[in-house]
Amino acid sequence: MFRGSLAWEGVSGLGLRTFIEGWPVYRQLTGTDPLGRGAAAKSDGSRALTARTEDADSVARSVCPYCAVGCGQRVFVKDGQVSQIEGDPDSPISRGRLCPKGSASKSLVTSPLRQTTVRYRRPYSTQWEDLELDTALDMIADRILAAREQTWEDVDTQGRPLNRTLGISSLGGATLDNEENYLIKKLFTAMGALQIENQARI
Amino acid sequence: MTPPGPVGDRFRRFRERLAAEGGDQPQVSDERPDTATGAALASRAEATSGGDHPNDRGRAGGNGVASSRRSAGRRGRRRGGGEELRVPEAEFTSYYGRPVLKGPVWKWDIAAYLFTGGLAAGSSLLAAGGQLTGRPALRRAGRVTALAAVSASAVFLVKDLGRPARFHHMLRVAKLTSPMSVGTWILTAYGPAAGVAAIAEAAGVLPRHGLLGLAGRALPPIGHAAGLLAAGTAPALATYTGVLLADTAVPSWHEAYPELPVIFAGSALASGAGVGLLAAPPAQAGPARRMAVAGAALELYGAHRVETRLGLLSEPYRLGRPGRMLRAGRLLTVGGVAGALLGRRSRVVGALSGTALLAASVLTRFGIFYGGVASARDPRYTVVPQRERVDARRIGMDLPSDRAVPPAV
Amino acid sequence: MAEAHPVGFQWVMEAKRRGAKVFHVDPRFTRTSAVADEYLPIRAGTDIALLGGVVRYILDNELDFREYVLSYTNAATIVSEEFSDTEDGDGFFSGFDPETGTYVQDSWQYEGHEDSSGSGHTAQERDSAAGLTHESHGAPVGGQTRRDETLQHPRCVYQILKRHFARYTPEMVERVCGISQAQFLELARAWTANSGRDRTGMLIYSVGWTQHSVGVQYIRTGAIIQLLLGNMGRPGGGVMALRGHASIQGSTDIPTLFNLLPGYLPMPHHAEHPSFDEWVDSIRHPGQKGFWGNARSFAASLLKAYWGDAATPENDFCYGYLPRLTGDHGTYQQVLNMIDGKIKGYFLLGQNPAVGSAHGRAQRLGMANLDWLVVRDLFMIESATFWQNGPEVATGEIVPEECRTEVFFLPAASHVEKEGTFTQTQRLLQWREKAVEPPGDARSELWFFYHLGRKLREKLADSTLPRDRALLDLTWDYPTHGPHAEPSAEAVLREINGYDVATGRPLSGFAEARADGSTAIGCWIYSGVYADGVNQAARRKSRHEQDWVAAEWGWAWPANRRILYNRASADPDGNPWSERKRYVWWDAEKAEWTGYDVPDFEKTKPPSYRPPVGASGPEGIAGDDPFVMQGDGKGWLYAPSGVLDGPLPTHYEPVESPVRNPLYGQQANPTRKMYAHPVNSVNPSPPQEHAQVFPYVFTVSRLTEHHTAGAMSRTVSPLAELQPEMFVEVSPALAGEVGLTHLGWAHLVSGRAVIEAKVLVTDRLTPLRVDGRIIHQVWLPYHFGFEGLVTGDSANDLFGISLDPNVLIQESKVGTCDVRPGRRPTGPALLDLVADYQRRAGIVPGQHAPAVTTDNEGKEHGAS
Amino acid sequence: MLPDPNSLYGPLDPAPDAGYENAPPRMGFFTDTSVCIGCKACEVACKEWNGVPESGLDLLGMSYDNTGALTANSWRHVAFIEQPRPAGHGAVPADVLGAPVDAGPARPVDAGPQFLGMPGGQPPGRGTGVEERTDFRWLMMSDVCKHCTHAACLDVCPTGSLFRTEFGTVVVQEDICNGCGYCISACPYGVIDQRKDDGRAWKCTLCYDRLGAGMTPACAQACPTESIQYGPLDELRERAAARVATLHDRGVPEARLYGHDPNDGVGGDGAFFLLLDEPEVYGLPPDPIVTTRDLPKMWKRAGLAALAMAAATVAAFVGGSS
Repeated sequence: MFRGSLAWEGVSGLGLRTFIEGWPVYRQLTGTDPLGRGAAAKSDGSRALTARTEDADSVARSVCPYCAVGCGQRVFVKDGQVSQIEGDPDSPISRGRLCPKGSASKSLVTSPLRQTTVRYRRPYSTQWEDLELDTALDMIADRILAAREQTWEDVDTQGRPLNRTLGISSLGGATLDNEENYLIKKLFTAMGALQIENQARI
Repeated sequence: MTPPGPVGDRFRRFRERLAAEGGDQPQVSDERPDTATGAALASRAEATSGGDHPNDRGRAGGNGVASSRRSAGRRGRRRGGGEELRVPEAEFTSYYGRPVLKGPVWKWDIAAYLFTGGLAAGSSLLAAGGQLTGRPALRRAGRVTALAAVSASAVFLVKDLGRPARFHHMLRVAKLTSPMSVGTWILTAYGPAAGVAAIAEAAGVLPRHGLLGLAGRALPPIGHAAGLLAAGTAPALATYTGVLLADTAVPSWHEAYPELPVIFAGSALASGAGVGLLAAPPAQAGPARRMAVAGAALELYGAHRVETRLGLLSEPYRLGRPGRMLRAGRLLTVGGVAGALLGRRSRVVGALSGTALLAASVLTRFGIFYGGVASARDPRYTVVPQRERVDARRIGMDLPSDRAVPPAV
Repeated sequence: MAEAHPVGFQWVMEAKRRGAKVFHVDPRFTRTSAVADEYLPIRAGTDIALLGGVVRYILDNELDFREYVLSYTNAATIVSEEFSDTEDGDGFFSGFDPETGTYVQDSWQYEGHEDSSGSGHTAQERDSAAGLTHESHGAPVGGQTRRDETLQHPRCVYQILKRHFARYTPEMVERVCGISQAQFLELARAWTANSGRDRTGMLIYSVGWTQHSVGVQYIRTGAIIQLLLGNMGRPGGGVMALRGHASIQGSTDIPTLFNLLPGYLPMPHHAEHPSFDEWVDSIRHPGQKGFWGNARSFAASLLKAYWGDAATPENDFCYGYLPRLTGDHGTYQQVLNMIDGKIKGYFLLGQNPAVGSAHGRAQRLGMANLDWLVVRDLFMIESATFWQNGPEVATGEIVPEECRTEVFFLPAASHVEKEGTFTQTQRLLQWREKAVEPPGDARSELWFFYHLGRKLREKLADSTLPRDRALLDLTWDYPTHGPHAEPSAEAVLREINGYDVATGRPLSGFAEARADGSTAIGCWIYSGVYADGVNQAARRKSRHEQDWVAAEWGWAWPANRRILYNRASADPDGNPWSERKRYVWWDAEKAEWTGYDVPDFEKTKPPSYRPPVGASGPEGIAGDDPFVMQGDGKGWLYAPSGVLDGPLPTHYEPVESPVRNPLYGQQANPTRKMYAHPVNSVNPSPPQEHAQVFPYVFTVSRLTEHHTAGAMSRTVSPLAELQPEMFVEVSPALAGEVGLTHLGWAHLVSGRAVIEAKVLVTDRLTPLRVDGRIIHQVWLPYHFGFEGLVTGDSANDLFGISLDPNVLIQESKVGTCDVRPGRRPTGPALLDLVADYQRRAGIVPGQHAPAVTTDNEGKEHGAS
Repeated sequence: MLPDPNSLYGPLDPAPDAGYENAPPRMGFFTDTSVCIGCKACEVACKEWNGVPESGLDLLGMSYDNTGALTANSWRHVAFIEQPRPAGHGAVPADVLGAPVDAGPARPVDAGPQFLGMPGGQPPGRGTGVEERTDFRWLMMSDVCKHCTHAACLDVCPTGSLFRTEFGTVVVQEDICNGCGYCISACPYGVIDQRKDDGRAWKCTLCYDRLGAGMTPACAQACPTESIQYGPLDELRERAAARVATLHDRGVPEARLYGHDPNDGVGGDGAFFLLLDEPEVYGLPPDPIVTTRDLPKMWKRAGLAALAMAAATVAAFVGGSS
């Protein structure tokens, strides 16, 4: 019985003395905590407890992805996984605070519902299929070229240049980085795709 | 008891139960075309509370906005006769009628343990008496019952744990502030003793010679000592459970702390006596009968006290299932004692009386147990007495009640 | 604000602790109302009436900050005598053209500039959402204007304003908005009391304000008040837009919008901008004052950044490569075109229009009629699964076996799995460090578009077609790194910042931009973010180690200024208005502007500077003209051009309203963008018949616990459980009237859709007395859809498509509906119910009600 | 036997009493509900840090409270109470509301509480004569384990799983708890709870692991408006008293503290509150008393009962004729 109890505390059979001394009742009787309320009752698990932010491998300084307040976040990483995301106390905007959404950022990026593979639905199909990422990229490029081919407008009725396709549309969210938006706009503009829109219109 | 599942489920069921049992209260339903806010309806039904109180009436409903509100309730008469008891109108506020406290998560097996623990204690006392006064039938029945009862107790206790495999963690500490810890150590002392005493009863069936014969000869004195040890710890075993229940925030348990040990002591004695009456021939059963009388007296006195002394907090012991259990227990106790005294010549009557006493003990324990559970589940029993205390203190200190509206500045 | 921007709200609470008084105006009592000093329930869509009442209160009582108003605004400027106001036109300004439903703005101009303004017929400006272009560079206006410093001239802006808002009395505010006069006056008094040298007041709106058919004018009204009270360009003042997405400001600065190029340069129009010079001149308006005079440098540098060596002064920097607008190519026009089969492919990049855009059914039907659809998101969103799980599948309108749209779902990298900058709501760029690699096939948009471009260029490498030159000549050589060949976001940011073409040296700011092709700048307003080769947006000097302006945290455009037009924080002589409100001031000894912030003014131009006659561009800005991007250097109380629906805000009823406009014969914004498409419809409003078929007003907004269309919250367990079901909030009175019970079901019907929701009966919603009637409003969260941990019908399905004329943003904050108890029908019966309502309401899909509702149809105020 | 005469009741510094020599100052929470905006960041931040599982996807219809209560799976719980203000409180007679436009700048009559939702002026719409409503307010409070000075849960725990930390907080040690459930019945606030699929008892740890690293508990760190304040309890009590005084000055007489008093029934809470109404409105017990206050008397009664039992047995066997 005692043995089992103490095994939980990580004490193996190192002799009766260790055995007894590891027993909280003994600590109660001999220590400062006769009622077994605190010091005597503290378990090995509690003694070993550390904040997991303390032993993170790295900390990235980031920004909350939800609303536009721009609260600072610290992203703690352990073994290649996000182990904690919390407010950055240095931020003059948020002073380390986060709303429920910002506070849920770790759950967001580690959500089991996240889709991490390419999915493909053929025309008239009733189900999803798998697809290689590179294949998908290739197929999309082909479709873009085809759509341009089909819908390209060189000039208007009066011969003024149009230089565009109205066969391609895009609607972007507003959680994209500026750098991403820059490449999106640059590429679409170069391919003549005009109908590039964003949440900012909505 | 508490159904498993997330709080939402639990709360919804709570609400539905209240609605279903609310008798003449407005039902929460989608069909009801009430112009009052639905929230108020729900809230009203929630605040109505007291699922086991069929006599609720005259409850003031909400008058508008959702959420917390005051509910006034007039407690009606007790069902099933007895003296008329009026509890003053209780007006109180709660958060959507939700309980303030968490109801005990202990299941029926803890109530059963209350009985088996008491039974073990009573039986050990009976056995020791029989042992010391030369009534082998009482001794044997007592020791065997004690072992059986304490074994059952252990099973009940371990089974009720959320992590049964960790039952031995109970022995990490020894805390006087924890009746359960104290009880653990009492059981640790009592259990082996009761076990040895019972095993010693095997001496009679062992061969007279050889190793077993040696054991057979050694056992009676060991059993003797063990039996006395068990009997020595038995009163503690029987009464600590009163503290076990009383040392909680459960209103009707806590406020009954002076009586619970008395009831449990009486109930333990009565159940031990019941074993005696069942097991012993009438000739040897005299002490059992007297134990029955003493036990019944303590039990009935205590139960009467908790049902009447605690004001609003007596209510859970009178209403609903706990009330029915305690009333039935009382009848069986009275019947059992009467049978034991009047039918002292008849083995059959004795046995019936013993059975009645055992059953009474079971009912009393379950009644007390579930009475407390009911008191924890209704915010009324938490809020009203505390609010009265606060108001009384304010009056005593000549402070304005914080219900009164402070003057605008 | 507490509801949708809780962390930003800490500063409101901070102000409150220091004695600020907080007023909250909202159709429903929210978490903000709970801690505000005063809550004013308002009928949705009537904010101009309320704010107009405040303008009138200020002017009637002469409570404006006169010194500020005289010096810094166009209050004294004289307007053309051809101008006539809505007072005289029953809701119309002069110049309305009923044919196109737009204004000819000549008569709105300052006196003497009627013809030279460059502003004429605005129908085309509407289609190109020109209001967004004007967001940063103001509208064309002549630099030299006639003024009356006594403000007594009957045609000076001050007097015009006074006349225009004369009818916005407290009684009228009460009649239109349902706000009691006493509460209104409380607000007006408090607002005007916090004005002057020592005090400021702040106006905060969430961008639901923009989602109205008069959204731009809402904000204009707020700006007028703040200018009159001297609250612009000063600490503790301003009009704060609480934008709703991490980088939605960035998405307009570096736009993925059809009508804009980076830095608010307009996308060229086929007819207006045939040549580079015409395009540039349309931006800089030769002769006009202000910094847009340098537009040629910005434009040339952008094209240089796009097409590198191929872009030369000789070929107009490849201006010819740019695609041209011919009209409205906005997202709603696109969706209607999809339904009509005109669009082949559609990219959705972290956007979920099936839930988040108005008229969800139209969105889903459009997507079901494409050749292909690319969805890039973290989660399997409704816009990727509409063909499988959408409500139209249940009604039989979309049959998976018959839906031809080919769907590619590509998983995206989250914000911790890539690096880059977000631009938050105060124009602050903050760099995010990458924490981990994205899982599986998940990639950043940077990766996707870089490699997509690479593939396209490879496939076209041998092409000789002229149309492929723009792709082949594109500078597309970003360095990559890591296992997935992730392009360098810093390299892109460097290009955005701009560099000297010859040396590659990053520019220190847009002042270095040149029009000769020697500089390349991806987004001129962001120039300086990579000054000195340092990623300024990545600066994270702790707030404890710098002053309260925190200039070394991130980088704000332009030029790291934290408060725009902060020259106005000093008086005309360059001294702080008061010690308390000291911010930027003229240091006479050093002969330069200085202060806590980067001065938004030429550093050494003294307050006493007066431009020589005929000066234009920056040179034309006087030493006391703080609004340096405006064509006259002044804050505009009156907008002679740039705002398409009027030089002054006017209360029009929402497109769908149960109330006849109490102010004018003109019911709704006559210039709003309407689409006559079979899928679209508008519920009837007075003076049309059958308005009573949809008797209730509904409004939608956010819950703290959810985010926009729900893809980032309904999929996240600790958020989903906090608001687990779609619900509708109704007042007890309406619940009684309709027969709704708390936690029971209700369904809401509009001319477009039926949705169902659980009912929360709450006093936080209140019926309002409006123009003698009781108006019931209901409120819905718009976060729910049919995918995720928690699901529900989408509130946005109820809306039709009507747009603000300036920016083509839809009216999706107010509409009319019917509310019925119980669950909605399912399957085809759902369509029958809508059809029945349409029939009863006299709605003919594909037709919309006439825009003009006055008897004279605005004709006598027509173009002159 | 008792380390301190007040070990069971009365003012006490709990950490030294629990055997910590040179304990750091007692740390706690002050939750100021007058600035709570009900955003529930505390609930989420707590779950994220402590890995607390989902607590159910149920629309409860209790205003915006879909959490319901403090449970094993919700260690912070934001309560939402929609209520009319007490009658006559701050409201102005209806005729005043229709006062003429030039009623002057000050509003002496209706200058009710300044900081709440609808203090001074009009209930929504009253000025238009539509409704009969009384004035309205929306209270929010983030509830949490109180970390009582006299923690019944801790004292009744038979395994020593619940223990007092050196910071004076009360923590369940998950490697020890065997799910006996005693603590759950003992808590006068209904805080600690059993996790069904796990069997053990769980509650707020006041982020014991973070405290050890000198960090702020997750909820307090997240709280946007400083409604949840963390710090040395003595400091918090001073701050709270000052805040109440400020609120009283600003015309919020109903502001009061809850759980701050070391002389109350639990010796004062380590996590205490500023409330704007009676405690029971928020689901808090109005005057909790730690059950162990009466424990000596209970043991005495149990001892007497045991003696009576023994005596009765002796009498039963010794006395009598048969």
